[in-house]
Amino acid sequence: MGRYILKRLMTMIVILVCAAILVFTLMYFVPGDPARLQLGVDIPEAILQAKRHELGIDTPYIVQLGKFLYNAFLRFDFGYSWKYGVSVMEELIVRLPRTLMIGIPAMILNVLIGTVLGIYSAIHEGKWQDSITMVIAMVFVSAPNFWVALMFILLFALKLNWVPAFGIENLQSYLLPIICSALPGIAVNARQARSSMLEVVRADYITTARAKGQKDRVIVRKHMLPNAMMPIITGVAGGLCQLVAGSPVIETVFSIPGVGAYMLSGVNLRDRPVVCGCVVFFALFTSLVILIMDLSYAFLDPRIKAQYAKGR
Amino acid sequence: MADHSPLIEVKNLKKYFKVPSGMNHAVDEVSFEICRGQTLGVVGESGCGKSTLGRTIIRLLEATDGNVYLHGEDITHVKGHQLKQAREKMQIVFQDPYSSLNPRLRIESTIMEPLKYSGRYSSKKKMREEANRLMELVGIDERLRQSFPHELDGGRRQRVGIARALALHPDFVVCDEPVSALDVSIQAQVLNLLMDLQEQMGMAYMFVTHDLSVVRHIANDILVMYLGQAVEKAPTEELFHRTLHPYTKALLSAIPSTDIHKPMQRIRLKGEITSPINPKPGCRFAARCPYAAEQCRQPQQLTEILPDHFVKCCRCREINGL
Amino acid sequence: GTGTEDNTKTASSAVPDGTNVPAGETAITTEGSINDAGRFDKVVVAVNADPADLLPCKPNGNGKPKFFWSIYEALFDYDDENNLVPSLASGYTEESDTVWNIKLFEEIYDSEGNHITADDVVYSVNWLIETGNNIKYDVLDHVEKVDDYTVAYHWKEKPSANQLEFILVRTFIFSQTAFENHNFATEPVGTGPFVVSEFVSGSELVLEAADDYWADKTSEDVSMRLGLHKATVQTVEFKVISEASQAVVALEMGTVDFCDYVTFSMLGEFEEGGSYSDQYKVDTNLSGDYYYMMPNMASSVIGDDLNLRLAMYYALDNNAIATSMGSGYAPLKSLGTSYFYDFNPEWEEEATYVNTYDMELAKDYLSKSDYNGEEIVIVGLVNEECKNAMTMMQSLLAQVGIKASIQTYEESLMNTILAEQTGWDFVVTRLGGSTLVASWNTLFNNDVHDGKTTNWLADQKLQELYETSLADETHDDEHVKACMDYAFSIGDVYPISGMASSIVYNRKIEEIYYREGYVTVGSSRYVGQ
Amino acid sequence: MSEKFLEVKDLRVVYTQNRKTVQAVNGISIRLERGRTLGLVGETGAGKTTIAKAIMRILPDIAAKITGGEIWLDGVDILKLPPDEMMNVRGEKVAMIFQDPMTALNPLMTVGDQILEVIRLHDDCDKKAGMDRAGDMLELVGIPRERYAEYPHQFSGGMKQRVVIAMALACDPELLLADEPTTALDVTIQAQVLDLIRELKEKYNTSMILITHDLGVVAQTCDDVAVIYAGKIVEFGKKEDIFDHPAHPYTIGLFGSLPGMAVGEKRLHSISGLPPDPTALPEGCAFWPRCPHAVEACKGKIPTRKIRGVHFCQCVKEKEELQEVYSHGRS
Amino acid sequence: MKKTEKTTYSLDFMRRLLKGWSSRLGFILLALIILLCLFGPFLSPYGVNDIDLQNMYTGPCMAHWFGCDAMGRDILTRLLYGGRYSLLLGLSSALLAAVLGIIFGVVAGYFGGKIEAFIMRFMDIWSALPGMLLCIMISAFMGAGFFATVIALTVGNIPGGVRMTRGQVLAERKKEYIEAAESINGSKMAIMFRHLLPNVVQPMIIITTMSIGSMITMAASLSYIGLGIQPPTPEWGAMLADGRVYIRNYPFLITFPGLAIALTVLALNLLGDGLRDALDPKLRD
Ligand SMILES: Nc1ncnc2c1ncn2[C@@H]1O[C@H](COP(=O)(O)OP(=O)(O)OP(=O)(O)O)[C@@H](O)[C@H]1O
Ligand SMILES: Nc1ncnc2c1ncn2[C@@H]1O[C@H](COP(=O)(O)OP(=O)(O)OP(=O)(O)O)[C@@H](O)[C@H]1O
Ligand SMILES: [Mg+2]
Ligand SMILES: [Mg+2]
Repeated sequence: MGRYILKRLMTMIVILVCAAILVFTLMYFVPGDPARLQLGVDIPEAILQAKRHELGIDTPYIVQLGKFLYNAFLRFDFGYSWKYGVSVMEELIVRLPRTLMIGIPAMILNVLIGTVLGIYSAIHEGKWQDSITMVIAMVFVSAPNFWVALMFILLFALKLNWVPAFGIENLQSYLLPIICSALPGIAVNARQARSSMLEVVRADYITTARAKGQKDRVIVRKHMLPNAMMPIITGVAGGLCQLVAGSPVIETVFSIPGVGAYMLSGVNLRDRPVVCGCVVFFALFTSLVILIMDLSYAFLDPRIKAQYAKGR
Repeated sequence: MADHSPLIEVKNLKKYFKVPSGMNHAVDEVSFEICRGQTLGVVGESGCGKSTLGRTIIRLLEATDGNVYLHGEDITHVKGHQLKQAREKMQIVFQDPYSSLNPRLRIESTIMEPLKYSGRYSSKKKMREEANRLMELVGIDERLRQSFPHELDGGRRQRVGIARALALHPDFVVCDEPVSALDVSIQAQVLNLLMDLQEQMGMAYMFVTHDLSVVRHIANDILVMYLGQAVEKAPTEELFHRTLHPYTKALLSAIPSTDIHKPMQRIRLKGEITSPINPKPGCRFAARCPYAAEQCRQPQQLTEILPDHFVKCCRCREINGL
Repeated sequence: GTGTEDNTKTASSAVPDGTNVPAGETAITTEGSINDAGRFDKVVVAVNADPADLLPCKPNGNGKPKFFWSIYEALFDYDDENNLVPSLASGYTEESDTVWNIKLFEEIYDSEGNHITADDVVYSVNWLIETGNNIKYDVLDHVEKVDDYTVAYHWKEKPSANQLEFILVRTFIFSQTAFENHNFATEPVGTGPFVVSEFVSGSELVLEAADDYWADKTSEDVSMRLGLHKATVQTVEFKVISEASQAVVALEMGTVDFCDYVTFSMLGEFEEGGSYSDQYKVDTNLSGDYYYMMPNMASSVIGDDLNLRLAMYYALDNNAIATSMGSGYAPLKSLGTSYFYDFNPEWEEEATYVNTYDMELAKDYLSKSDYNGEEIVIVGLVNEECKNAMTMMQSLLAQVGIKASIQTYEESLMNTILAEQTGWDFVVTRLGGSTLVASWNTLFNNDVHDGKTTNWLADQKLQELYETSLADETHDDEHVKACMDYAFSIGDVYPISGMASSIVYNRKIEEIYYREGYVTVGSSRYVGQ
Repeated sequence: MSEKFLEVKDLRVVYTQNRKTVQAVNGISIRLERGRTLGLVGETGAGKTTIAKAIMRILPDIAAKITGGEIWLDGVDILKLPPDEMMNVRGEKVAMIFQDPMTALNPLMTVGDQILEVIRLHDDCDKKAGMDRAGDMLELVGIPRERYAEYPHQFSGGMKQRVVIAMALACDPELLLADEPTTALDVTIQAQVLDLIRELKEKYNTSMILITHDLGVVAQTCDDVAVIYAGKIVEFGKKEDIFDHPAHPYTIGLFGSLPGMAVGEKRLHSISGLPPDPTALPEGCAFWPRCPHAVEACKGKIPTRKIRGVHFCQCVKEKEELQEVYSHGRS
Repeated sequence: MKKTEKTTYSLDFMRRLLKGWSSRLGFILLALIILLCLFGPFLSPYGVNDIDLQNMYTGPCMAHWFGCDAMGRDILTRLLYGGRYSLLLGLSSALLAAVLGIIFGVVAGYFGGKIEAFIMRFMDIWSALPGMLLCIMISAFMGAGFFATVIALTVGNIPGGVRMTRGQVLAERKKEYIEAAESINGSKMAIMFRHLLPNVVQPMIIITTMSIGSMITMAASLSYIGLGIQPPTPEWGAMLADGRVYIRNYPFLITFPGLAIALTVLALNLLGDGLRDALDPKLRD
């Protein structure tokens, strides 16, 4: 198992490096002159040239790439923002807690509420409880979450004045962003959990358990849940990645200076160090989530564990 | 049966699969030959390599070692046009009538597929005519010709599979458990059809099955396999009357007889089939064999104990008192 | 480089048409009170851009100007008439045309108690030059210490008022010792009346009035210094709220006292008669910024085809465009606004393509042009007003049969776009300056791309006319007009609208002070002071 | 001895699927005495599993519905039992061995725990004792108790089937429903498992219903045989009655289509046509479209004829005619 | 004969598809939206870019059912017109992503070995960057505009399709009809595209239907953060982005475009659910 984890970690690093190369290349060929970005329009060429030299962008692509990779992966340094001149890593460290302040509670809500609702509706399959839950889930799957966020701001912040509309002033101001980030995930998870539960309901070993005379409640807990867990985990992990990917939008809507908003500002300004830093960071996060997901499969399912033990 | 030169000849055929924990000796040193109009029954338990053998012969799998001769011509490694020609002469009918038909193709199209790929037919109309002839041959109603496989029952689907296999008039057909997924009543229809067709067209069959009563009914010779190896080979009646290999004996005795008045003499085997992955050189049945002895650890040879009756057991004569 | 560069003015002087609501008329319902030190308790200011760092440089972007003057100080300030008045320097003597001796106050201490001397001035100036922001320092040769409180500035040539601004009024002086011991990016140590007590990048900045601000304790005569060098508030909190709509919400909810980027469409709530007018005042401040459009002279479609340009210009209706941009914009009728002292309102009377909207004429020109129906790419700023203006322009152009597509970019990215000869045909953006001619630098100065202007025009005559109008001796109506007329005659620029910024502030602020066009909230006058 | 232990009276079950009604069981009556084994034979989809599940009352809630009939077990109509009492019946009085051992075991639970679960549900014992018992059960079916903590995927098919058997027998049920317990297994393993079931049954004097479509298995294992066609018992009798004197044309056809081990002739006697569509069963006898002796009366009501002793047959033909058919079928 | 068979098959399919109330609702809603977007603009008395400064910020009223925006343009007209963009955007990028995903997936799944390893590793790298982030970057790279947005959305969504198809192919490849096709000398191309493809597209059809919805949402998000379709194109997300400034005073500016997106996506999702039920062999008789 340990060897397997190690192997997976190595693959993850390779993937990360490749992803970093991809992003770097993309951003390298994005039109835009960083020197002008900093200095302005009416600047003579000589000064621009000096600035380019200072930023290290007058060297060939491959040199820049090498330097970027070296710094990013061996020294954990993404360089300095072209626009602001601040260390990207430091900025990320400052901003990370804010993104996590939204991401982690949203994820927990996702998992708890989504899964519980899904199971609830699966148990009541075909009854009105099921229909209502699924209709609501469907609505929240469909509505774009930034729009829902705007509507919530309109209602809860502007009309009812219950919570602040934006910013990271106090804990209340995280309330709406968390809810808005969590909603689509909850809906998706609920649907996922329901369908995987339904799949399990029809499995033969459930019939076996019933044939033993086991109580329905216990069957759900002991037999159905663990077996339905895998697709649910997949769903949760997917939701988590979605959460990360959605952070630029949600952070824009709520004016939260998190990593997502940072990346977006970097994209808007073609600020390569910022974009590369944020994206590598997000990619790391995503890969870790997937890794944890895979490992939890092994934890939950002896069959998969056995495969790993064989050292595939 | 006029022609007695072998139609298909398999010599020391081996097929190993690479698996994470080693080499799976799915088929190991199997040899036999089949003549025109003859049927070789291949029996054995699940996973003993029956299907793999069939597939390797008709070149769906690449042989690891050994040779296959079709009409005396080595086709083990032919490529391109020669392979195409060889395949037209060898066909297969699959076990599972549900998965062996493309669910998206209408029955007629399924049967027209081989005609199309063969390039023998100049127009679609001719192909359709031929397809209709084939469907008539295997007994598929005209009204079903435009339907999809899922609209058909297992027996009819198996007929479609047979029609497809026969489309190019092959000389040799591998029947890989063609009836084991069917109900008894349907099974009989299909078996009858296969026998009728053989009579009409004179093909050679390699009939793979685990059902000994079926094989006894249809086969001229029987090859018994155990863990990738041929352990006994004899003409059908000979095998049933003079069973020599301990495994074949156990196998025959294990079949529940429908004769309620004859109490069964069951030979109980210990344990289960062992894994074919990296097997030890000796007799592979030794672990379950009631007669296992020290010499069984040596590699075994398939020897002709009685005329036309081959057995792979060093204690064979001893056990049977020959 | 096109930021606001106007002078230090007070609110009353900055508002030309008296839209300002006189203070103290209505019953005031604001909390907060004056403390023992005579300071108001606390004021919260919304800022739309994250300063990212607090280093004493690049004061022009990122919302820094809104508070920099409270933390750091430069040698001089400009007064209303653009004269240098003492700040850290008590005065200067012109030793020669190219050497000025600048005299510092002798009792300057920063918030850590470091004594600021000539060495620190030299260090500060050199640091700034070294950081690469030396673009505006062309005229400075070097600085050197004469004695502890005197620094000699050596010029390459006699500096003009424009050039002095960056070097003397916008270069902050700080202590070398402090700089070496602290990371100024997050914990700056300045000589100003405020110190940073909390800084959360991207979120908030809290300033606290300095207890031992040197100017409060000095024995020297500092009465010449401007009123903004004092702390009238104990705590100033800057909150980053990037969206104007959210800033409005914050104002309404009372979490913010001051905001200077409220969109005009939303001002109604705060103006007289609006539901929040008893709590807030609105101050409209005509600024030196204006929107203009500029053709890409390197583009063969546009640059070679004056008729097409003229056709487009005549098809545009500045009134309609300004309306679409919102109430903070007034249509331009000439190149510049009456905000500039060197602008003559009579110019607006003339019939140019700027203030003539004539579809027939436009169609006439169009038929004379080589326009073959292809799409003209107009790039512009990404903000709401600019997008609206461009949308309006697009539909006006469509009326005469010119197809235009719109692309928008962040302001700083626009710089890069403009540096490309291809990919755009017109640019809509804004510029500003303290004088009309100063603002023309971006338009007419052909020093940018090897003797070409920003829009890739290499017109020697225009350059000469521009330089003449800029030179101190020939800076008069006649020359300025000549330059402008010539630019119009070759269709090199199309002015769109002038901007006014609106400030919404809590009535607890009685009178606001401006510095460089930005309000220095911490030094404004509060109720009860 | 002739104690009626299980009596199913006119049981009817329907499934609803895609708005279509599948008539899976159409009036089945079964009588089973203690200690005897009844074989249910029939083709795929004849309704064999459905009968067993109905007796266990574990038909899928939504899709299936028992539309009529009674099931008396030891003097109680279990269809009328409240759910919680039914729970005590399941596993303790009636146990079931499922068709497919590969899927009948929960892949995430150790095999031992799965046996333990049923023991602790019905015997009031502590965990330790329960585990002991589960280990005993494993050994009883020939699996070393050391393998208690292994997971189903670590077992071969035959071993899994034995675990399922151990689970079914863990609480000494009085009635064992074995639903094709060996179809998924190889011949040699099948023989082992069948031997095991028979031994255990004899040891505990359990009654058993053995469901299969393999007539060989029936011949070797059962006392009585019920031949099911389209949800109805078309012929019932002692094993000897059915095997030696089959009466119903379907039964005869069934025997005819077996590739007999001893028969010399080449062609098999197949039943022509196909099993009926359970959503649209033909009127009257469901077999008449395939029956070589069908007459007009087959479309009407079909009488149940007693042939001899407990040998019954559902066919319009008279007893004598049936016997004639029989001899005809044999020739 | 052939024809009637075909129609009954598709009729049967439609019947199954529209069995539940939810998929029926989705179908009707979607049909309505499509019809409105196709023909609505012709019925509207206003032009999509007709600027009317008299009517700036006019709220919903008889003349302007959904009100007017900051430039006095009729929101309803813009919504109808913009629907074409949104739908086209969603459809084309979903289709493109699906087609590419299927091709790569089938190739990877069928050939296996090195080709598969290469494609799949590449997808791993690709999907280490969550779709939306990739979209954001591609948008930045390509610049704004309809085409760029389609590409961005497509690129961001290929890996999912590849994985899904490959999984299907792996399952399908084991089936005997593929071997049968090989044994009758079917070429690799024929096997991949005549035999495998039709049998693996079904889940992709469902996924694609649903992903049209998510593409519309994503496109709207891109526009919302300023990277998608440019003004004055009335793409729904761009309308939302334009309107958000006025959330306080003129909430109808964001309510209606948002509702339009939500309803369209809802319709697509309902239909997708219906499709799944209709196509899923497990639920099929
Ligand atoms: N493509 C393959 N890759 C790896 N191993 C294989 C492959 N095909 C078959 N095997 C292995 O080869 C052995 C023989 O399999 P084969 O399918 O030939 O058995 P069989 O006798 O036909 O069994 P059954 O009666 O279950 O059909 C088995 O152990 C099987 O797992
Ligand atoms: N859950 C279900 N929903 C709908 N129809 C069902 C369901 N289960 C079984 N059926 C149908 O009921 C009929 C009887 O099924 P049953 O499983 O009892 O047959 P069986 O005799 O056990 O067949 P087999 O030999 O294949 O196990 C069949 O037509 C089957 O399609
Ligand atoms: Mg096989
Ligand atoms: Mg069954």
